[in-house]
Amino acid sequence: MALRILQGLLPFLFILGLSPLLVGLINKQKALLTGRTGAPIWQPYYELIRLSRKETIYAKTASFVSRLAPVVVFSAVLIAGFMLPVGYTRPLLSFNGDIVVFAYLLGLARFFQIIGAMDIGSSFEGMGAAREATFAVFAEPIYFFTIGSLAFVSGYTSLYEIYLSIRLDNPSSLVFIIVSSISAFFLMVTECSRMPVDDPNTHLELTMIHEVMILDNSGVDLFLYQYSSYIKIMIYGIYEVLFFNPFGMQNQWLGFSLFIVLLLLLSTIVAWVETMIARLKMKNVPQYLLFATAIGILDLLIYTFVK
Amino acid sequence: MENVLSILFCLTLLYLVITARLKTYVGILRAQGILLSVIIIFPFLRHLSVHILIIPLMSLIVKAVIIPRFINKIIIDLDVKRIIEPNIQPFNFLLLSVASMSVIFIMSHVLSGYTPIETIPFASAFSAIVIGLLLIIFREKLIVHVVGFLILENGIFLFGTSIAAEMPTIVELGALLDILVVVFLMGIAVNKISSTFTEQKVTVLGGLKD
Amino acid sequence: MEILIPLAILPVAGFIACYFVHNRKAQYIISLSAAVVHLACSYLIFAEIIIPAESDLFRFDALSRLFLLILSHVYFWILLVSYSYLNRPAMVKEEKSKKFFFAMLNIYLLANTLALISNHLGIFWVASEMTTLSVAPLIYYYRDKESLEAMWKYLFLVSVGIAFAFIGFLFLALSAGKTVLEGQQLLVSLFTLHAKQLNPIWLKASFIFVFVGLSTKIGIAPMHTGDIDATSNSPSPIAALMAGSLRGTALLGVLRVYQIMAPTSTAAFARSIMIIGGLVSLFAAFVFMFKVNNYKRMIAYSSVEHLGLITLGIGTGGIAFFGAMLHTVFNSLTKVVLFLNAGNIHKAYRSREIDSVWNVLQNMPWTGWLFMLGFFAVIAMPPFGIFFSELMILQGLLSRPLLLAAVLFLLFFIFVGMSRNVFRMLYSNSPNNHAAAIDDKFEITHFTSLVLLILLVILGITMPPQLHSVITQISKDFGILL
Amino acid sequence: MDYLFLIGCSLFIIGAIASVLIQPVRKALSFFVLINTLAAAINLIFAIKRLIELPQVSNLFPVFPQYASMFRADGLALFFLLIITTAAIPTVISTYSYLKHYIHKETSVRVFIISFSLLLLFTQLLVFANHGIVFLVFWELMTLTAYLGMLLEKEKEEVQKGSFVFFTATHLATFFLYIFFFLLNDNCGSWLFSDFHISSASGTVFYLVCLFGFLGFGMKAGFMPMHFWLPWAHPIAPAALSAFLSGVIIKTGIYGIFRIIEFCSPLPVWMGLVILTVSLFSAVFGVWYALAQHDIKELLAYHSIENIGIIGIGIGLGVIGITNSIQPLVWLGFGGALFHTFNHAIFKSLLFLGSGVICHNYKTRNIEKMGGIVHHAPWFVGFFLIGSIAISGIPPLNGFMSEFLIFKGFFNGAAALGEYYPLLMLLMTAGLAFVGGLALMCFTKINSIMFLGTERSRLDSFKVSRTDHTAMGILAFLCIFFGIFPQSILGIISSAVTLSRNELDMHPYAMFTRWEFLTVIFAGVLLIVMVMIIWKKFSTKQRISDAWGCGYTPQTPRMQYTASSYADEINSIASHTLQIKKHAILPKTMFPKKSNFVSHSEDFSEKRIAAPVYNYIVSKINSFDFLSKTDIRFYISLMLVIAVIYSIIAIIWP
Repeated sequence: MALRILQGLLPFLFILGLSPLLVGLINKQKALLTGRTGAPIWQPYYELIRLSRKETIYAKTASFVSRLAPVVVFSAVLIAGFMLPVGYTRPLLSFNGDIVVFAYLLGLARFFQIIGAMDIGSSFEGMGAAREATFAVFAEPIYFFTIGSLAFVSGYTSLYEIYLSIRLDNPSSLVFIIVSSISAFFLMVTECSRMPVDDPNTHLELTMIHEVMILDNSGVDLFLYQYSSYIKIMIYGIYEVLFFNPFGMQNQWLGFSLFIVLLLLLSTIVAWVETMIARLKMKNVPQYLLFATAIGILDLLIYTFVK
Repeated sequence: MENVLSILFCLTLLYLVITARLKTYVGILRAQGILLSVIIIFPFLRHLSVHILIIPLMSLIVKAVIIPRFINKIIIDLDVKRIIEPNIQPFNFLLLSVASMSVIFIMSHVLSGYTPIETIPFASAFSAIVIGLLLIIFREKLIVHVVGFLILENGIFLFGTSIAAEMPTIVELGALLDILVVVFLMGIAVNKISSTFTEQKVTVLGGLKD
Repeated sequence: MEILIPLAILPVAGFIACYFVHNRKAQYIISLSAAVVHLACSYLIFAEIIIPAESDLFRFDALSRLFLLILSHVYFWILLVSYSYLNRPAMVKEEKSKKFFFAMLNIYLLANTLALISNHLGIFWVASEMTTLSVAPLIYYYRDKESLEAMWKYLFLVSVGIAFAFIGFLFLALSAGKTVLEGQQLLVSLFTLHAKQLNPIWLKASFIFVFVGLSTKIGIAPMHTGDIDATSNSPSPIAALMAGSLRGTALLGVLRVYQIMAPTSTAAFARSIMIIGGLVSLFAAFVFMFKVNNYKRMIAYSSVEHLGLITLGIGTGGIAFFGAMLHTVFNSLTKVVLFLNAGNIHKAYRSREIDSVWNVLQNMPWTGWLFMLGFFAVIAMPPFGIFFSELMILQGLLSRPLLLAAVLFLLFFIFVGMSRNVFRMLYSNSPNNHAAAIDDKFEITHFTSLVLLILLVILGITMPPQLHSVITQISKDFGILL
Repeated sequence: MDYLFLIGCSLFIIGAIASVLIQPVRKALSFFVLINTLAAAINLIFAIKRLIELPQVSNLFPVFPQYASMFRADGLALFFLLIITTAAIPTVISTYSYLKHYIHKETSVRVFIISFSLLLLFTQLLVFANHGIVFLVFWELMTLTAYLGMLLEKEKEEVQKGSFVFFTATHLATFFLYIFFFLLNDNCGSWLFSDFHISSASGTVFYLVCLFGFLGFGMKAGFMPMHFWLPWAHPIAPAALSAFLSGVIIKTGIYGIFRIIEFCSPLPVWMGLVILTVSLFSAVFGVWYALAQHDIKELLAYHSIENIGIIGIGIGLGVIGITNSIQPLVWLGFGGALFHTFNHAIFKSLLFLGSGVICHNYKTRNIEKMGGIVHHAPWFVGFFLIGSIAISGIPPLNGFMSEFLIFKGFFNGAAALGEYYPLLMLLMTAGLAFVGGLALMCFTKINSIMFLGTERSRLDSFKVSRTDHTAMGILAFLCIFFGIFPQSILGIISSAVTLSRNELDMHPYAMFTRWEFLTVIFAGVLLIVMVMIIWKKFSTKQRISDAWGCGYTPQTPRMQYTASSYADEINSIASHTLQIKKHAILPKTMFPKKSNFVSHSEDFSEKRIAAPVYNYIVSKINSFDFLSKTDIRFYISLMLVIAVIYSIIAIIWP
């Protein structure tokens, strides 16, 4: 039992510890691709440390909500992290129907992030919050179309088992996996507010989504927000990567190493996409997401009728 | 014999249709009253007795004396215009009534095949009813309406005798009394109306509507 | 025959007394005592504690007993309130008509009683003509243009109608040709006995004429107009009296003829005629509920609706017949409540226009709430009795789905139209925002309405065994086995 | 012990009577609150007791054996009693401070008190009715008392109109139910629910029964497109009443639908699919309309439609489960539906009570005019926030739990049924997720606009009385409790489902997942939150300063995001289907003049179905003017004509 818990804790530590690194990697590669040297990959750690030291400033109009929000966001995201099988070790929290809980925990985080942003009453943050909420409306179905469709065809409702159930021997399921991973990628991009939906390092308030929502946070709050956004990237990264890991269930270590490799690969892809693609117009984002949804449906249709 | 009287009755009806003077109406009412009371005596002629004569006498008094006098009185009191201006061409009215009468006669002839009715009294009674209604429908003066109603009642009376439906004496008397009171009330009403409204025509009675 | 002494002779005595005595209070007491005795007798007869001897002119079968109870009940309550009603400040013109008020009421009672207990259709005819005559002067109570017109129309129309009915009765006599009944008196009991032999053609004819003729009195569309005018322009006790009992008396005539036809082959015809009549009156009520702008007329139309439902129920037969009989009871009681409170509203606002009455609930709480409850009762809301009876009628209609659909549709829109008007009266804000200075003390009309409403609830929820047995008896007389 | 329910009911009646007699009205009010709370509590205990010890159906009123057959206490009824009483207690408590505002209008207050306590009573008796007529009686009485309760502010135009719409719409529903019960009685030869059984073998009648049943009850429950009366009725009712209305009364429609399923079993599969579709439709469009509203109560009303839709989805699943005889699916579907009914009763009452308090402090219901309430009443806002989170179906609150069951139902059904069901279920899942997203948006909207930021219109003081805090506190606690310990009620739900379906014990299905995990997770979340808050408090230094204005001088209230603009992002996508009207004066010149943006939506079923039909009929009526002639000769000729017509009928009569 103790071993089991230890085994469960490891991936948790993995997420908690390495998620800033992943972001660092992405930024580094982006810099390289654009021909800059860029910051060291440890940069996110430095920033987090710096933020945690800084004093926290609250706006005059801020209420308990904006004091509460970052904490809730962080803890929700963290707990959501508990449910993902990192490299096929059975996660600590894995039970029937945890894919729903997973999605809705992130929903909780979103709820509090939004009201936290609206708490100040600044028009910019309102703008960001409105966009966040709108895109979330379309992002939620995508989640269920990707992992959910897997669940439906496999009959399992626990993330761990679903991922275990993936076989790549059947060509149709191969297609299935690939297509759904594409829409999963869209999802990731949206949820983590990367290009082409959002630009993490623009500084024009009118065009931002995530960044503008945390405009008025500082110190510990900002630290929590940043950290949870890093964790989110990690989570979605894992979520994406685990689609392609047939070897997990045969061999623990092989699976794990492959998992790492894929994660790195993903970071490269993200970086590459961010350099290649320009940001979408805000009003085109829903279409983009609907497109992803459409892919999901198509994908499921294929699978249902090919099977 | 009854048939002859009934035919006379029909003639009065036709005269009623063509005439245009109120005086004549009253006269016709009186004539009909007499005719009817004569008609209802006939069944009793065989075995005559005082007790039986009550009804005919009463009806004679009511129909031929009191009611016409009363109506005359109203006409004189209110000095109603003696000539009634019909709102339908007299010829058409005559045509209509003759047509309906003939239809009734044919019908009752047909019916008499099935059931024991003497055609002529039956038919004439019915035509009285119909013509009474027509009179009400096609005339405007309220007093004429009263007359029409009386004609209707006469028709029913004749009808009753023609099918030999025995009513207890009390009922007969009650019926006569009722008619008397109705006419009385109507007379009062006409009086009131002529004092309340400008003229005694139905057209003025248009106040109540949704 | 001695039963006639309290039922018939007493009212006559009352009439004579009221005619000579000119003190109003004395008149009131005399008539009230007559009414009380009448009520007591009719209840005793109803509960079969007294079983009067049947004569061939008068009979006391279940039908008569039920209607007699309704009559004396309604009459009693109306008489109770009418004294305070007469004492209200009024125009000089009315004073004249107040003299004959109680005398006429006595005649009214007499006439209705005779009509209800008559076994001889001739007597029925005479009596029902008499009811018209007795009520006509009362309609003319206010002595203004409207009431005069209303009286004239009612008198004339109903007289013609009753003449029609008489023709119908004569046809009935005619139908007895070539049978054992040839030359017999027009006794209902006799005719029902040998109904099978009667000539169907004349039976049909007689039913048509009786139905059409008496419709003017019952208020079956399209002959309902005179009735509407009369009820809406007469003083509210009289209106209540007419809606509560007079229509019932006329209905009895139709029922008698139908009773004769029931065992014969022509029953189906009569039934379908009644269904048509009922449907038409429902339709008329439906149309006018949206047009009407005079709340007394509105209530009158609602009683057109309910009489329509009743005829519909009678025509449908089965459980619906039972429901219809129950409905007559409940409807008459409810109408009394509505008309009395409408009278109070009229007194307070001096207008019968719905638009010129506002915020009754606020200005006169007692009347307002009682009127509202009465309204709920009349649109068949539980726990008031009408709900149950209407449910029975509708249930009976289930065998004719299309008819049921039509009826429900009409009922729903009647409900909408009526509630729209009533609510506008009850709590629409005043057009010119000044609160009306209206004193609305708790008076006898309120007491009466309260009692009647409670009675309605009790009758509705706990069906008294006597009532049940009587109505079952009636249905048995009409050859309906439940 | 069996006298419990009887005592409770009689207490309600006593409360009603006493509220007339006691002088002055203030005392009457307090008495009413006390006794009704007590009565509700007693009935609550009764319900729980019965549900736990799984009673056989037995006599409800031991004193009146003659009415034994009229009432029946089966699982479903008991569960609804639980719902009613749970919602009743806080609402009654909250009426105390609410009615204080109207204490000068004595009669109105008394009437409200009477009708409300009777409403509570009748609603409870309704669910126990075992006899068609009795059911109809209580059904109508419920409508009537609710209607009378609405008249508290009858001098307002909108109240008059709204209550009228409510009255007529429910009456229409009742007419459908007449036919429903007539047909059942006709077929089963009895009025007792326990004898009502009709199967598709009996042909058309079966489908008619289903049709009218669903029309009647669906109208009451407010399924689209029969929902048009809801947005009229809820806003104008007094807060406590609208809480009860939307928490409980529209649930009687759900109760009825459960009964239909019981009577007409088995329903064909396609009917289950139809229910699913209609429900999803209601859910999506309900919440989307809600998003477009700026009237807080109207918005909540539309949310009731959404939640009814979610409940309906559960029911649909259950029906499919029955027809394919898959017990787990039945359990998940019905269990989910019942659980959500329960939860919705809780958090919707919470929200409506909150809205009542808000409407009293601001004299308006328009959220655009509010803002910054949190600075006046943090606790109040906290409670309201909990309600909002719960209704958006977000963990760790109860709203999520019931939706979780339904989600499980989707997965379970897909796995068990195979063929094309996965596809359907997936679409359903996505749809439900979509609804969740919209709800989230909607409630972030109202919370932010009403509570957060700064005051848009001047607000000196925001008074929240102690009773309000109590009532809302209770409800908020329940939200959290059933979110974190769903196990506590799942057993009861199982027995409710079991009893109502007269099948074997279904407890095993309650254990289809490891609930303790959920508990652990949510406890974990709360724990971490606690820890971090403490950490934040003590570790770091804090400072208050102006908000980041990015270049311009500090904020003014009018700069804040409005509800219209917040919702516009998404409404602009569906503006055609939802008939969303925008009125915008946008700045054009270089030096912008006064510019603003407002949007509002029109309800399609009201504007396109109900109103046109009504207007058509009313306009048709005017074509019968010829009937209203005044000339007596016309009447007489009419008489003649009718006589002739009848004679013709007589002649052609066979």
